[in-house]
Amino acid sequence: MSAAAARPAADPRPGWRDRRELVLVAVTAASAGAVGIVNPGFLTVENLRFVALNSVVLSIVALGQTLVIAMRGIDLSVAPLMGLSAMVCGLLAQTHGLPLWGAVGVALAIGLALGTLNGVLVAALNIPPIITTLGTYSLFGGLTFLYSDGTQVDQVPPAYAAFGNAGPLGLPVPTPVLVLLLVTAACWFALGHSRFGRAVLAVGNNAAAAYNAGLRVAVIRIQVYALSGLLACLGGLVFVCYTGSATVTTGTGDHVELQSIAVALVGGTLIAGGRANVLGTVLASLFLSTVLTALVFLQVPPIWYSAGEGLMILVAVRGGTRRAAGRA
Amino acid sequence: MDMRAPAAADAATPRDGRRLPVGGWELALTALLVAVVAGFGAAAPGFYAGPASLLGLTENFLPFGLVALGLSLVILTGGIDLSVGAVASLSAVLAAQLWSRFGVDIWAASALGVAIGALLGLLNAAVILRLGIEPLIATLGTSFLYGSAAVAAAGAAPPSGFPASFTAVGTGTLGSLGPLAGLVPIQLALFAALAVLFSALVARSPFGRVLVMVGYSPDAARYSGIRTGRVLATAYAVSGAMASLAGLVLASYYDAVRPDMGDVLLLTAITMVVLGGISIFGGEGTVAGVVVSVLVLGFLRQGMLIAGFSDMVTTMLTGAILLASIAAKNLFNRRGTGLANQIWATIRRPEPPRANPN
Amino acid sequence: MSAQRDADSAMPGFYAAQGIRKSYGAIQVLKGISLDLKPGRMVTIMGENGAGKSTLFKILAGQVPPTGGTLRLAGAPVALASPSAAHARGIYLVPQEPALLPELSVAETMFVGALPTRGGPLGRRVDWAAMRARARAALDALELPIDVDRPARTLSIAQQQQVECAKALLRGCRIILFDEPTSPLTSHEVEHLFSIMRRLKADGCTLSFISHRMDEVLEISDEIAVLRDGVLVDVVARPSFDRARLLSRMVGRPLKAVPRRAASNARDEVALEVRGLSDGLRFADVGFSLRRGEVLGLAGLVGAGRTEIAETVFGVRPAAAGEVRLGGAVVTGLDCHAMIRRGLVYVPEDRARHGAVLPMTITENVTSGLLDRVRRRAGLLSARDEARISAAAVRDFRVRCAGLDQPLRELSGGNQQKVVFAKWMTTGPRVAILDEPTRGVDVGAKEDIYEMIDAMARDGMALLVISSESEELVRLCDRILSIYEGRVVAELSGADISPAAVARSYLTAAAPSGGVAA
Amino acid sequence: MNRRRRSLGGAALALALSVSPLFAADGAMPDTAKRIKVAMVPKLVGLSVFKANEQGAIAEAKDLNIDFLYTGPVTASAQGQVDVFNSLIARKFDVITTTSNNPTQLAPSLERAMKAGIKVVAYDSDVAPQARDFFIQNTSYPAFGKALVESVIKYAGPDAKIAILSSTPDATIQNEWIGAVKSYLAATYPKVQIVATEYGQSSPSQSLTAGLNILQAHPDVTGIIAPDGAAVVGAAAAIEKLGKTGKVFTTGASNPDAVRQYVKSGVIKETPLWDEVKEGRLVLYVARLAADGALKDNDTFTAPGLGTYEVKDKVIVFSEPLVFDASNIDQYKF
Repeated sequence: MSAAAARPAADPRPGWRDRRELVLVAVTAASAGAVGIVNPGFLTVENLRFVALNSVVLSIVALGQTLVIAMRGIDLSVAPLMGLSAMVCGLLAQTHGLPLWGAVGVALAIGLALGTLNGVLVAALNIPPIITTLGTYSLFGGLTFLYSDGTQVDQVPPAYAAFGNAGPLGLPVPTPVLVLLLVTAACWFALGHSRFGRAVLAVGNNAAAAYNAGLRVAVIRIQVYALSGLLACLGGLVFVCYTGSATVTTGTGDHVELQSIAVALVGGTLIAGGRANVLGTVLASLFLSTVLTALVFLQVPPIWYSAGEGLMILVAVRGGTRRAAGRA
Repeated sequence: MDMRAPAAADAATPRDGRRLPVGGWELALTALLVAVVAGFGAAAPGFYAGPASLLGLTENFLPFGLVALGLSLVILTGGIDLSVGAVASLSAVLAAQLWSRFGVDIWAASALGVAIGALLGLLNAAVILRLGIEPLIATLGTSFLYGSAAVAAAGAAPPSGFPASFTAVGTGTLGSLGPLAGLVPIQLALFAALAVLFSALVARSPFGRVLVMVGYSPDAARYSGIRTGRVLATAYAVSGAMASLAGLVLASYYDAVRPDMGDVLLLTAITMVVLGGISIFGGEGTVAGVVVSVLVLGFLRQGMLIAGFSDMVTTMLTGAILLASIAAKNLFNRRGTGLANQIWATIRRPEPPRANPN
Repeated sequence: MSAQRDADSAMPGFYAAQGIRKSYGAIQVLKGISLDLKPGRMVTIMGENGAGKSTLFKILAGQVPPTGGTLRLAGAPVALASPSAAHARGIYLVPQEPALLPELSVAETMFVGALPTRGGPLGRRVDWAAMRARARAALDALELPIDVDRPARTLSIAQQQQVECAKALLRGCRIILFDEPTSPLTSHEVEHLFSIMRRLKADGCTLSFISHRMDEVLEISDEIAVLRDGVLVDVVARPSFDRARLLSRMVGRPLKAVPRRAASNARDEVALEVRGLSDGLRFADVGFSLRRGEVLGLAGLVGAGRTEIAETVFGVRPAAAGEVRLGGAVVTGLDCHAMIRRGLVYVPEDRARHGAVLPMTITENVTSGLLDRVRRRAGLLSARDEARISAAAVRDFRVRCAGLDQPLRELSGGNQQKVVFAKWMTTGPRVAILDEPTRGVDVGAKEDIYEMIDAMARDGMALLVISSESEELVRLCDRILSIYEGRVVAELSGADISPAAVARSYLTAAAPSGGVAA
Repeated sequence: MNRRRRSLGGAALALALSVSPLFAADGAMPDTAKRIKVAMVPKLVGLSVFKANEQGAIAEAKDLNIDFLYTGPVTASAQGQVDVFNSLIARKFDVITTTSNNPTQLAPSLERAMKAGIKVVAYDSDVAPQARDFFIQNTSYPAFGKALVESVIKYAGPDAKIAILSSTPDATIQNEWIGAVKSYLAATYPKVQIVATEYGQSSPSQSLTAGLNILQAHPDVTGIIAPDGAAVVGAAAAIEKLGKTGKVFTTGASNPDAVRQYVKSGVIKETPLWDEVKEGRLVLYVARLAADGALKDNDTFTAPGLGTYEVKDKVIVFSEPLVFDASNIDQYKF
């Protein structure tokens, strides 16, 4: 403790290396530019539009994950939740013609209910988050299976497809991108400028101190897991609208839980909690989408795609660790 | 006062909790195991068709147990290894390719495979220690890398059709050792031997002692002169070696390799370790608990499948058991702060001794 | 008591505990405490470790519910369901080491749980400008020059406490409790804290604090309450303070005068020699030699670099320059694993973090110092041999415990420390570094530990003792080095050694350079 | 819920079969006296094509006095299938029918089943020959390869640049088909160039991403051969999203329900498959024959309502490819 007492005060102002958003924008632009030189097709508006669209679902889910990690938790169950929402909404639409607004309601209700379950298990029963969500990972995956009875969603009503691909009111920007912008703005405002979000960060910094400061830590935990569930299910709905498909392994098959953690961390959120970067998460997801698309344009054999992802995680997190190391 | 003089053992030789690594948790799990086996034996026709078939069921899940044993060491240090699945695939694929493309003897190739697994584990440790990255993230990253490498190494037609002596590991019994031994699958014998080894390792070996110490308190371990980096590296290497052993047993069991064959191992193995009573925060828990939990979850799954439940229902039940057991454990654990825990404490423990000067 | 008291007790800021009891299971920690805290007065709580001081404070601050008894605020009974309920009633507990919110700014940590907001187009949002301005104002009011935009992780412990005081005022709390605030502080920092306390007192705040340091207590208190075994055994008001009486009340028996050690056991043979040692950061050019049987003290302010010197010698912290010789052989740069094998051991200051593994058993802790010496069978540790070593250690070091497999965390601080001693001394070291060997140890066990240290020296062990208590160094050491800001500034030996001389040796070094880092 | 859509209407419309039902009297005949237990284990339970097999199998089971069970893993994993086989062995099923995720990994478990007296009938995707009694091949590989090529090249032209979007690099049946596609191309359309091969991991969404990537990275591609149910859906969705309908053509191996919208919108002009519902019926018929021991390694038999089939070295070819297009797709619901 004597070491802490006399540690020289660090410069409180963030240097450029701390502006993770800028770094991500720079590397994304640089990689896109580099690929564009090799294959100009990469830089077409059409392609860039899809690079962005492809990142939307992961971004939405990862924003929920960002909130959870900011609170020093982790949510592995986002993947099956996303799948469950995609499956339930998709099947209801496909077989019962559920209108789109109804699907939005269904998705959000599922997310809130099951996310709250995660929160209660963590906050009230004191089960470590990684174990809680490992358990609910199996549970929610099972629910998807039981509900679908092995069928799949392979076509969605035109309203859904339009929602997933076109812009509203003839706007050139696809709706999923607008949804993402909205969610990002909401998360950015919440974490940066609302009492709730600051409380989340306080819990992530030091739950005991937050409790002593009068924050209802258990309630905040439950709310954050509920939000994470909500966003995972919103992601599932956007997924089923965008791709027009859902299977029993939607979400889990693509390891969305791991990808969402990865982009949150690459985006600059600390795994130890207490610091989050909403914009960074979205940009990291965009970066991932850029890199994965670029690999195709560069004709890299597909088997190495996931290796690229792994390297990206290690390099980015390594950059973040060095600066966090000063923290006792 | 000469502190170095050997003193006779205290007259009232105190019991040593770690000599017999069995506590309430392990006993509860054992009861659950008995209930599962007896329950399915009675209710699911085909589950019990003689001792040989019952023991034979273990062939279907013991590779998970092998991974769980290795993973136990890592989790005891307070770390985690998400790369076990990819390590299992990669090392099994590499061993199989050594055998099929380069004509290496299958047993030599297997030995090399285990060595490769240990090396991959060491690489994990290097990423964690040298780059200072949290184990969760480090092994997440390396699992992507190893997975890609496994796909690349496997090619379009991964090797299959191993020599019969090799496939016997996955599906054969110890029949040649006598009629009774014929009941015992080779996998089970392998697992039992390793279970005893790991149990002794953790409970009574110098390595196990420092492992637990590092798990409880890395700082205190370091100040006690323990080279914590080496301990961690060893734990991750053993985890890697055990994962690759599991991969090889799977290869033998399926008589083939695939680059994604290890993927299923991870979540189940973590569940086994945690249900076995090893704390995700490190230090606490026994290998005996993990061994029993491997059997509980394994027989449960086999029983459910034989009773006609689908794969997914079985997985759901596993998840529910994990949550319920950890919740129950939290309520009653001495270290917990829950209400039930306090009640439990007053019932169970006399007043802890306080050292007040008279 | 009577009418006057009744009238007083209705005053705002008059906070009274009446018959407060607290049990954990079958253990009674507080057995009916009645205590009055009054506006404009500082009431100090003294008592041995385990007397129930911290528990009492936690109850007063709403962190722990009492098992029985009543709390009265300005005469009316109050029930405090949580710390925030206490804050709402103006009661604030400043913890010894305030819990950090490392990634948040100083201003935000002051307002956490009560961030100011303003309306905006998107609904209510945190009013950062107002928050910063108010935080700055609160710090200015206490004349604390701390930048409110700094991340909280960059604050020193003293600064964290200062911020906590400002925080209490910000929340309108005028009943402020300090749980042992001074022990991690340097004496300059203590002075600063006291000046804040005096200012608060003059301002009419109700104050109370816990301390072990008699000099401090006598300096700052208006009233002293002594707790022993959960019972309030004495309350004395200012003019009638009496050091000896307080001490005897605390321990429940008259205390012998602290003796100066009788005779040196030092032999000629040099066991440890340090030359020009620097770590390039916290200390520089430190040199000394330590002979067998000698007890060398390191005196200085907390934060002077003494622990860092010890850790560097021991090998858990890298050296930038200099040389360490152990029994004549150069051992600079070796890690502590190698040092232990060469007979150098270190009893660290932070027992819970570095010294012992509290969830592990006594036996496991005792043998963890050097597992090599435990006999093996087939590569496994012999349980019998371990039990033998552990039993001998428990006996020789007078550890009071229920059994050898009792987890260490169930023992009192003093007994834990004895186990840590046993862990190292049973490895047969030639040199031992003892860093604050009696920190968190009650008075009775303290004396045991002193006797053990004497015995070790008699056995020819070379000992380096770091202590912030001058009396302790005087009691134990043959020779004392004074460390100030990472440098040896004085050496005392023989008849020169006295508590006053020890304190003077580093404080005079402090004086010329002006203010020590705040 | 999918069951509601079950209809045998499509199956009733007989196809032109390679073998006409003339020699029915010679063939093996089932003996339906004894009730038997037959399990159908698809690659995974979540795919509509396999549900279509189940649909046919359930209908046939009634007529053949069979206790029928449709079960399988949730993900397309050989391990999951083996778990299911093991449980079926323990439950003493008479016949296991399966389409394999991996021919070699399933073999030991199926061989154990055969040792326990259980008949094994593989369909769709084969297992190692020693691990099954019979194999029902959907269509012959060269025929299917030809159908795949024709249904794209007809529209994209004989000098088109095309891409292949498959499931995984080691998927047996896909690799057989891709091999057949390549040899047919070499022989018939030597000017056609395959410029990219990507994999969608049998996931519609990953196939979509892969499809988008192919089209963006290779703007001159005018045809995508996607011989996998998920892959063709992904490729079609990608073409539609990029507004390249009518400029790029795709084809694959998908059930009509999954591609109906794309066939109608013209993204897919033609896509070959076979009648999955009927195939399910045939699987059960062969299962019954196998259980009765009535079928020899080389044999012929006539299944009522299905046609006459020839067994050649334990392999039965189910049918010629059935090519769906806008004119006929509504006759098939599966």
